[in-house]
Amino acid sequence: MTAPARPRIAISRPAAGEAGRTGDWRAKRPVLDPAKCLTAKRGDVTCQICWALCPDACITRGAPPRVDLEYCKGCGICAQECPAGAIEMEPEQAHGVCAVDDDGAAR
Amino acid sequence: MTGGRAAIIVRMREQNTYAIRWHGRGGQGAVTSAKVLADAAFRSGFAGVMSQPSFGAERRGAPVTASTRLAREPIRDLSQVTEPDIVIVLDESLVALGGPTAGLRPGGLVIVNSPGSASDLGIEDATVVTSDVTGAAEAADLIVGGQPMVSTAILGAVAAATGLVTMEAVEQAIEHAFTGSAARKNIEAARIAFECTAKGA
Amino acid sequence: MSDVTATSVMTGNEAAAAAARLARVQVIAAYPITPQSPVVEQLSAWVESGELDAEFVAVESEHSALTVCIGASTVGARTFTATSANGLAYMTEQVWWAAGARLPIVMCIANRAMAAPWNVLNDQQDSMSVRDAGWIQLYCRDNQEILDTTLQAWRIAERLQLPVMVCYDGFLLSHTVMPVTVPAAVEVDAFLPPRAAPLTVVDPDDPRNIGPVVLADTRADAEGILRPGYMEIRASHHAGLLEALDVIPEVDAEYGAAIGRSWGGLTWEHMLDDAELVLVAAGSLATQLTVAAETLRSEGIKAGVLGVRAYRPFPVAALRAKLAGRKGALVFDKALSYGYEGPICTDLRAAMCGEPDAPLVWGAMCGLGGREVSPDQLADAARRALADGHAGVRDRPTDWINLHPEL
Amino acid sequence: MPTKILDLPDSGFVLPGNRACAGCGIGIALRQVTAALEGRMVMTVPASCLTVFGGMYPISSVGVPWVNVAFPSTAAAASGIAAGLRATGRDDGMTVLAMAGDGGTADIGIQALSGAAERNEDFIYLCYDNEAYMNTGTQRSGMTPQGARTTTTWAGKRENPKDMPRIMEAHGIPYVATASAAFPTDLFDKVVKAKGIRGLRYIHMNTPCPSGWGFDPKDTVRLGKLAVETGLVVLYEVEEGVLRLTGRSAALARSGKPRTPVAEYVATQTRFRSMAPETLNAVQAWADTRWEHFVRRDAEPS
Repeated sequence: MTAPARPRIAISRPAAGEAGRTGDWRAKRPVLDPAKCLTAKRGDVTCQICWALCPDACITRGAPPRVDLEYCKGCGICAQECPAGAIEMEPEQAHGVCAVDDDGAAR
Repeated sequence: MTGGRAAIIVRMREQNTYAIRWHGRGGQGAVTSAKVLADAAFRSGFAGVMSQPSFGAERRGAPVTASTRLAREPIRDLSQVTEPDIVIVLDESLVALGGPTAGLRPGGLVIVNSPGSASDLGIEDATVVTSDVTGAAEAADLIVGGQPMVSTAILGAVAAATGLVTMEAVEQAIEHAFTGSAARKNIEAARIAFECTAKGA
Repeated sequence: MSDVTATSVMTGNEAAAAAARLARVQVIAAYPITPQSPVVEQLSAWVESGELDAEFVAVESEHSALTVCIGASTVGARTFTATSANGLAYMTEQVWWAAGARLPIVMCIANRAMAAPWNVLNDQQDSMSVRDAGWIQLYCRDNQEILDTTLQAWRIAERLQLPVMVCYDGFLLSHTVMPVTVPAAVEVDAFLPPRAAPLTVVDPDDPRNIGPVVLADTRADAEGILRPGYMEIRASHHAGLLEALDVIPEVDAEYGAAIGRSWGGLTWEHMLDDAELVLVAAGSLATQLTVAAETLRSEGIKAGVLGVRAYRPFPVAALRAKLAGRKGALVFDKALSYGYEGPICTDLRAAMCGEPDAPLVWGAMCGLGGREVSPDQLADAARRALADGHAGVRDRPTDWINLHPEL
Repeated sequence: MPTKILDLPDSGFVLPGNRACAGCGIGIALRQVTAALEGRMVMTVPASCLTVFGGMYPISSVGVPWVNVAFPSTAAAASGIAAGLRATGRDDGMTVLAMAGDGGTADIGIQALSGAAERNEDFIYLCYDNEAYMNTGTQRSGMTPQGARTTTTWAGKRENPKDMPRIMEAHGIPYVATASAAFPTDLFDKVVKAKGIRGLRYIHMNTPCPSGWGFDPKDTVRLGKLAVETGLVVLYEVEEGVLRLTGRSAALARSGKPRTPVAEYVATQTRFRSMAPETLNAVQAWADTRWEHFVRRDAEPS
């Protein structure tokens, strides 16, 4: 095979999901409780700390803010920093089928 | 446990080489798993062992793969395993993405870190073994940076499901790779996973 | 710059600087190193005086000199730098980057010996050592050719989106005066129009990421269209160098039509027609070989000279055509691949390998670190090679000229 | 008036689904940096975590012009880009932003950066300091704090980090600031201010790294804030030689309340797990001295 004569250079165009659906990376998902979220309670845009601190640009501003679960990696910063404690990180998957008995033996 | 699995292992023994592919996520330690398994296999009598990562810049959480080959003779093929006899999945969510079953030899063996049952994974034309390796790591208090570390624990499941390496060799290999309390916890996690994984041929 | 063509006596460095000015270069970045320094001293003076409308970036190292050119060339500016020896070695990382990024930068190399030990005099070890980096390399035989080749270099570079090194021998040309005809600005402007749009796109309204990580394999873009992997990009780079085998002579001919001088394209020759023994070299050494060849002719030896102007791409077809049917070719290198032989010698042997009427190819080493070599010594080397050829010597080692091995 | 979170623009230059680790501080910061410059910018980035963040060919994760360059060359590349834009008449309204990690800034890149600063080149240089070579697996850098274990300082680094902002200040450039990825509004304001200044503007940004420092990704912001509370990271800006504490550091200084002990900060990260008590004392003393220095300078009449 011969080499192409047209000059090829590496030059990328922007698009979401360069690393794929990074929501797959997530072990825990953020779940917002509208009863606690300041913005949701007031019904207008206030606070927005979760939006400002999301490193993945996965939270849309609003009342309440919305999380893009297709790309959210589940870091949990939003839950940690929410001043109202309105976001819980819930496991994507339950474990514990193989637990250890009190005597240390596996069952 | 099943005649099917025994047949796979027998066939692989006949061909005298085992191609294993690992699937994990960045930060889960698939590369470490692959290295320690190679060491354990060497200690179990394989003259030819090879483990290599797929080189990239994968970050914590991103899908990663690694390749292991075990044989009675020295290994000369350093290409990535694309047609595995055995697939080991550290993170169940990867199964749905299709990577683990790509190129899997018909009737191959798939070992998945999952608390659920094998039949729920929807993998066809393969023998599937599940093991709650994350649960084992949690039970051994093997938690780093808030995450249960499954990289060594899964070796117990691999030893149980394949019979290719002895648990004793796995423990020696872990001891070689880690020190002090880290080694102790890793061995404990692997032992728990070994105990609660269905035994293969 | 003058509106009329004028001839004056100048050094090789001054000829290079004059070419950069005539080319209306937009960004110059350089760091001093002997024997290149006068090039950028001259350019900085012209920028300060307003005679040259360009950005002059007085960087803190050669690595940064070429990096500034890379940055400026990426956003579309015509750029120039110059260096020598350790300066070239220090910027080597960026030499690769500039070529891999397909940036039409022109860099003059005043060829100088590599340290250690320190030596500021001429050989060609510096540029020969980066021959594999993906630049076009042209070697000049005199100061006129330096000026003309430097002007041609931008034309070649911007046509192929590849950087060009214009190499000339330190001191032997860089600091030696001789008459040089400087073409009128209007003629050069016609030959070398402003740089067209670059391959790179630097536009906030069409944002792109230039030179990111490229995987080994091909990969689809967001629209699902398969894009090249690293190897396809390198293959395209190689194809660009090979295309230069056509473009270099074309541009040389275009320059001839516009300015009135051409330099032979890929190679040049002297008394080659009926030559049985061909003396091969690059740069000013080849000019000296013409004197040696004439001496040999006076003794009845049918000698001729083949000058290598383009070393990368290596003009395989041209060399084969010129050397077919000759009895012997003696290659004089001013650089060495330590543990093997001179680089031009190796390349020529490889080019001739398997050719049905290939001459015997011999190698000679000379002029390292500025060691004087006279036309008589070159002729002596030719006589020794011929004698060995007649005696049927097979594995003839590289002949080190004017060496005192006992010391 | 400092910008409030609700006033931050919703710019969208940083795209989701990028290759950064979960909880990476760079993402928080880069959103504000690109927003502050309104995308009218050319970024230049050396080999670093940010290269990976930017994405692999042919897809980019950030919607601004971005020029990748070799590791030591960030500031020289930015000089060249700025010169090239001027020479081609495209510099109007465009900011050149060089963004490099701590190794690319304080170690391999310091020569080019110092040269550019001495020439007062016209660009913003933002160092995202995650305190080690994170892209290559957490090897020590000149910015790694004393006592931190890295893969080349298994027993903990023996030396204090370079004081990079003060090194830059010594070049006499028009603007030097520190920032933290955990304080996006403070960072936003500093980048906006820097945008309006000509010459070399240097911003040094503390950037917590979950995988390299050894903490749960949810704590990136918490630990970034904690670093400021201890005084290990001091938020300030220097204009024409006059230093002013900003944001939380200014509030901390005004409050007169004691800073959080360094011990509380180091206890949160596995990299400090085997830190000896005397090392901790030394780091506390180092932080105290630095804090007093900055508070004193902040109080000086301008």
